[in-house]
Amino acid sequence: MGRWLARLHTLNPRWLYLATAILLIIPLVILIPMPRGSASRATRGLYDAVEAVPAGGIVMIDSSWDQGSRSENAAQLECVVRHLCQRRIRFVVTSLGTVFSPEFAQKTIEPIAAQAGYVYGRDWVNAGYVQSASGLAPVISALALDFHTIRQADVRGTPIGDLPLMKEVRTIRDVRLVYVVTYAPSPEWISFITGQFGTPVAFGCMSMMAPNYYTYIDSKQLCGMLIGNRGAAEYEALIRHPALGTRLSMAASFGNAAVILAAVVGNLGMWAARRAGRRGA
Amino acid sequence: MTDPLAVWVGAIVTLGVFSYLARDNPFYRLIQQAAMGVVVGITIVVTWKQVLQPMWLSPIQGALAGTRDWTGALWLLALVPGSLWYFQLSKKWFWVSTLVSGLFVGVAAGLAFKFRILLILPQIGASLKPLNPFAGPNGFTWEGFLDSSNNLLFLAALLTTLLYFFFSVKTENRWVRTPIRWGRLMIMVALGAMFGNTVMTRMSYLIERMQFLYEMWLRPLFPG
Amino acid sequence: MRRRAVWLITFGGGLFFLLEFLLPARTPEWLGGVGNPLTPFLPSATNFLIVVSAMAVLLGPLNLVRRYLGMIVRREQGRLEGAVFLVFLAVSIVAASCEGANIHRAFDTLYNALFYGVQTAFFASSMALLAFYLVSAAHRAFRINNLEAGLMMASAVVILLGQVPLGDWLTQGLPDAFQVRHAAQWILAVPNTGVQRAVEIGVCGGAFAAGFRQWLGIGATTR
Amino acid sequence: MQHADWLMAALMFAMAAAILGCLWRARRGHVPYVRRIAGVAEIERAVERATEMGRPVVFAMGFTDIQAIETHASLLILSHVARLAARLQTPLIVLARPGNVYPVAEETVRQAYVAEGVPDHFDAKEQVRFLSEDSAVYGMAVARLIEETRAGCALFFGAFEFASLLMTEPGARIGVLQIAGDPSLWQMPFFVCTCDKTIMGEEYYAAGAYVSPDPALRGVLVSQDIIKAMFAGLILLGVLAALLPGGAASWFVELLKHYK
Repeated sequence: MGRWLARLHTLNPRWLYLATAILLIIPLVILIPMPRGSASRATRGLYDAVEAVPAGGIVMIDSSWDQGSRSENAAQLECVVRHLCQRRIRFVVTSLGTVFSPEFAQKTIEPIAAQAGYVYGRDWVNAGYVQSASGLAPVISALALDFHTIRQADVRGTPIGDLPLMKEVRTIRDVRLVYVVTYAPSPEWISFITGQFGTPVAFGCMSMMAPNYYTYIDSKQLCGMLIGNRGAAEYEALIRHPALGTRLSMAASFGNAAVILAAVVGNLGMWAARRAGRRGA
Repeated sequence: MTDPLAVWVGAIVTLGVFSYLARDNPFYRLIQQAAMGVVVGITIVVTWKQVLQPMWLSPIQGALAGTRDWTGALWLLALVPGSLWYFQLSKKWFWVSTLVSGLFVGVAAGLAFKFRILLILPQIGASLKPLNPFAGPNGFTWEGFLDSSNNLLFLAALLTTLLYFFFSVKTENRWVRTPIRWGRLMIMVALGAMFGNTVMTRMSYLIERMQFLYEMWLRPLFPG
Repeated sequence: MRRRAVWLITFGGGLFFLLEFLLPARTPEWLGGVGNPLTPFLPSATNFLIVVSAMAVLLGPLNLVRRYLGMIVRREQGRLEGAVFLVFLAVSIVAASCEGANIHRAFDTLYNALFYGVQTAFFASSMALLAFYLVSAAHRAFRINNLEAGLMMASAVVILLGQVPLGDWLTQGLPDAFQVRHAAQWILAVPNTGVQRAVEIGVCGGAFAAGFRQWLGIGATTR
Repeated sequence: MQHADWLMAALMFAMAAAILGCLWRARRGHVPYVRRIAGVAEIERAVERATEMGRPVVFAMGFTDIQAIETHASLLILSHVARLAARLQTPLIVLARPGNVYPVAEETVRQAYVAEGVPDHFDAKEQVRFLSEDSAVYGMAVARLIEETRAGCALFFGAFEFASLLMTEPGARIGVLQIAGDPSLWQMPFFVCTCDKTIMGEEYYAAGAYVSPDPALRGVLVSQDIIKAMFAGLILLGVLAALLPGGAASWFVELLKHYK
């Protein structure tokens, strides 16, 4: 056993790469039912905030994710948009700072909105890319005061004034909730939206960034947050529509198990090698 | 996305990148440059189509054609600061570009003060957590005790971490050294949380790629 | 002279936004009850900043094009990569300009192949490479040889199990309070929150110090 | 709260006063006290150990460019390490990135050798190297160098992106003494489990100020301490006020709690 572990210690990493790839394919090929735990406080917070918006109310979604964080943000956008459609809440989508985001947002939202019978321009609008090379701070604080100055056309170039929904959205006070979904949502949203105007803000972020944001959940500066695919899976359970998040979260079980196993085996191997060395000496 | 050409190109690119694990190869570098080219190209077009055209060009056009307010023509003046950026291309005239980049530095600084104070004050208020387990409406309860213990631990983590990042105190004193040591251990627990979550994010990248390869590319190849 | 001009612009830009915040929405009646004079101009000022910053869009590309063209002309090493960059740059500008404009369907197909096939696939898979490295590093280099590393790893394992269904499955039989996802939530919400808030307070001080030095131009050489 | 209220404005002015006051004192020649950073002593020990083993010291810089303060602190530590290496006559290999940091790093090392009176021991071509602009390529090249030269110790100072693990993994495997410093906490977990000592968060800047002769850097550090003490004091007072019987000081608690 000891010698076997010691040999594992000097294994060619390529075998490990292959084993990881195979391990991660399994949950995609075979659907393994696994228990779903109750929703965390952060997920529940966002769900309750959406439930608090009356039907016909307007929510703003900032979908600023692109290829770099699609693996977690796509599911997070999908489940919230589905919930909004279930509750007949209208929404405006912006993409601050990332050029590729409007395309991803459009492709994610379009099928869900179409299925729910949402009409573009009346029930939802994709306002497109907002340049923010100068930093998010001035853009967010101006967006809160006057939406129409900062975005004058939607993603396809239609003037904002021609869209019926946008006639009702001038300042941040016309919006009931702001949901920011991207790799690492900027705390600027908290300061300049919740801090200055009191409109609740919720985040959807990569798991990696979540520990950082817990301090805002604790201080109630964020009304809710979806953390990685786990957050999306919990949300999907709340709206009773398991989809992408549930699937990816299940697959993540295998990924995490792979890392834990590798670390345990590695430490055991080192320990065995050290003991064998001591015996040899 | 379901475009067969896009799927096939995507699959080849993905496998090409993964081939880097087997050995360093030129294909990876070429694909990287191609992707950079696409990023830069699309950025230029999107910035034009979604920012400069509606926000800069159409007011000018409208003003010149008389369909919009004449003040739109003033946007032509924006070309002056806008063109200053390009002095960065010359070593000698680089300083001219600082006239415009300096403006953005100032704006960022001015807004940073507002941003930070608005962000930090609610957190100071939220840190004033009740510590007394007897203070609840029903006197002492186990839930209340548990909450106060958690609040105490939270405050200990907050204050010892602050002390750990305090550099102008003398550390010879045991009363200072022990909390600093505790601070470092608390930071380690938080780092563990960040670590676990970082691992999850990195794994999600791989899962997403596997899902793409399997569901978009392989499965449609073998229907049934 | 030059430095002073730049400094004046920097100072003015910051002053506008700072004063807008510091002045009240409306002065008290005994001071005339005037509204904040700067707030109405904030959206237009930002609009100007957006347009001017968007005008820098060609700066990076021009730099790259200049460098790669130079490489090709001088027949330096790496010119093949440079050429690939330039070709894809040109093709994607054409494809992105013509996409969605109903010129020809071929442009849409080409755009999709570039956007999803090349760009998305490349960046997503090069990030995925990190997952492979992570597993191999976990196996070969994550050594628990002191208290600190042990504490960190223990906390990480709880998080790793508590955030996925696997953890729920493993602790299924235990009473609710002992389920691993609660332990994970506890770590995130109690010790982690305390540490993150302390870091946040430190960052606040750092941001003020850096901001002041930039805004007032003190010791500008260090930043 | 669209505009500042009196408490916000007062706190902002207090912070400004702390910063400007400390800088003003530093300019007048007052050198404030900064405690010894444990990591810095560890670096000195590591370089000494490498000397005893007769193996080179490898110093890798982060990805930020020359204007960033992260780079500035990294250069300060580099200067310290270079002087130590020059004094002990230990070979030092510096890996610099981005392109605009490279010449500055070379100059920093040269000046350290001059200051120690051994300018001819400095070999620019061999000692300061530029590997790549690309994070992943840089990380792997650093790792390969540590492995090939069987470094006595490896020091990583700067802001490192995801490349941290690529750099430190082989060194950890073959048992090289490694010390890492990074101003952000994101890469720290990887450094903690592959390095022997870590310098994290603000400690990183403090280490730079500690080894630097510039009093202004220490002044800024002290001003940040004052700001932290201010907030810590508000929290402590608030917690104590809430503990007072009968809500005697509840106005103070309410004052701090009404921000949202």
